[in-house]
Amino acid sequence: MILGLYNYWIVVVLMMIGLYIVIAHGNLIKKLVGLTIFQTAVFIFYISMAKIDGATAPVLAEGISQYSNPLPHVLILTAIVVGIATVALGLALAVRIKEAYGSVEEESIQNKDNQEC
Amino acid sequence: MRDLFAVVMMSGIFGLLSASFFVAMDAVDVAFTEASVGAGIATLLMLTAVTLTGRSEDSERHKPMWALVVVFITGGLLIYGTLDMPYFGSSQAPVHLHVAPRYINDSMQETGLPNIVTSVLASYRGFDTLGEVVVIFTAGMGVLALLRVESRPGIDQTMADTIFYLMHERHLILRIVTKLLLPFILLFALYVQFHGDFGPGGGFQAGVIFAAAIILYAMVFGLPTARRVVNQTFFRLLAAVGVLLYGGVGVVSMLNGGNFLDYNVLADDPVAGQHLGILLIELGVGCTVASVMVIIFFNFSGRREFP
Amino acid sequence: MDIIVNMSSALCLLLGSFLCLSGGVGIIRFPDFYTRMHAVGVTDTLGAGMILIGLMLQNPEGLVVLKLLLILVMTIFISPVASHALAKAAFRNDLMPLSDSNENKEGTESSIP
Amino acid sequence: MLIVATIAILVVMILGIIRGVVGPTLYDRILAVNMFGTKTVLLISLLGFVMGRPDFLDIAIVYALINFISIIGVLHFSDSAVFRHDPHDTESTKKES
Repeated sequence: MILGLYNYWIVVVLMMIGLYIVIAHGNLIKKLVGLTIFQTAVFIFYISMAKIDGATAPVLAEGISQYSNPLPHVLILTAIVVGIATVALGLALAVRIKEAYGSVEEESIQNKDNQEC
Repeated sequence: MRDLFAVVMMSGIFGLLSASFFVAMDAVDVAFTEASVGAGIATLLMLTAVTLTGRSEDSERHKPMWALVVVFITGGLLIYGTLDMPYFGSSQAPVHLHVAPRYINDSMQETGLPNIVTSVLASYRGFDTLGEVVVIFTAGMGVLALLRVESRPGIDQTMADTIFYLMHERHLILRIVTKLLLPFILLFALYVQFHGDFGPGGGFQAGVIFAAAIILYAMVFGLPTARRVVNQTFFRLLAAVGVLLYGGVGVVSMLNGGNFLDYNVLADDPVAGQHLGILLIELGVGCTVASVMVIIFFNFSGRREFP
Repeated sequence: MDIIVNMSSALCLLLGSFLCLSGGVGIIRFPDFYTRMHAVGVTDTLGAGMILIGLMLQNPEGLVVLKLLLILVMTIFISPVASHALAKAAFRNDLMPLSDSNENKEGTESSIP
Repeated sequence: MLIVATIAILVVMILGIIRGVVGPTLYDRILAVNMFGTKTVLLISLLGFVMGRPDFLDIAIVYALINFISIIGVLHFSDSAVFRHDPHDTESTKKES
């Protein structure tokens, strides 16, 4: 019966992949890719919670009695668009960092900072 | 993978995959959004950023051991936490017992829209959505503040001519097909915008599709040509007008004697009022999302062409 | 009448899946980029078209058929154009086709300066 | 029959992912993404029929359009000067192969 929880395990694995990329890689762009993977894991978590066996999409139609839960869909729908806007902001910051420091690697940015102080 | 280009390509595949997963999970609206955002715009933005920051990652690594330890501990704790969660697909999970039945059973009488997601998005949780739209607007303004390049009209003109000539020589087939497809894409965006009440779709998706059409034009015909076609100032204005429209609907409903964003008072009949309110709000959302996406893309690639 | 429609729909679907599968085998097995692109570009269009026609026969009803038709037209437009653009970009960026005289395997980018 | 076609498409998608991961050159990856996109369009239309609600084909249309746009975008950027004269270009592709 414990296998009925497999959707959460998939989510956890994806999330951990994202987390690993964020903390183990020095490149800022790659960190942002990791962040989007993490984000998608959260989306999948919500959407898989909304699923009910034998139900269909929450658009009313004739002859269907059971619908999936529409509330998580609403939350995630807005979250996706907000997510891309914030990722774009992060990319813009990375581009500016590249222009200011000549690199997007965490270590060389830190080295430059230490030299200037 | 050390080649960031390949990383971005794989993340595009990941976006496509997750969107088909959403379709399988009955979340058609979410799949719609993920389709237009995750697979299209996100990949393009990442690619632009990669061209701006350099393609390959530094080879030096620092201590992946600690990262692995942290990741495994967190993952273990999270999996331990899932043991108390309701089973996948069970209809007795706590999520499905509180507000969801009310939305499913009553939204048809209260708003008259068959798409429950749209009615929840724009009517029951309208305040939430207002917040999200403001966040998107703020992000767009942030990108504008960080990456804005002053356009130089003289250079733009010559650049436009050379790029136009090059494009004419090199991408003849591409140009013709793009010209054929563009009206359909714009028409389809409008369809998604106004059909969102009845099927999957709505302001967020329509805005992204609209922006994607303009981005396609900008890529095939060159940025300066696109700058001459779509006015930047107009888009900045439009982003603000969208948010203003949303807030304005709320204020009007307050002036009519209801609560903020209570559409029942917008018309004589509550259902007609709901219809009007949802339509206007979706329009506002669509305007803001489309123009913010266009602003983000134009500033990124403007920075690329005129550093 | 009904059984004819059903049979032809099944036939179209099977043919489409077969074409898609052969494209998939092609993208794995072929030696260099251009042959792979040939495998995918050709089978993609016809396979997708076959599957869409099969689906159309499954549900002969107004709006659904119209939408499928739209997808079909777009696939027919888009897929060859994308392949064309891809091949052209690859060729312009000095990716040489694998030939007998040319020794490099796996279609790696040739080292023309 | 629908199920057979769906499974075939899924298998092809897996093959496409393999080519995307292995792909020695950049263009192999772009090709894999392109193929994956068309297969996703087919998968979504098939899933609509399998689940018995074929009125959600709008998503497939969006896919077809967005796929085209992203492929054109990727090619546009891969043409740009940054990629062509990148000193790591050939080196990095060789490292992976």
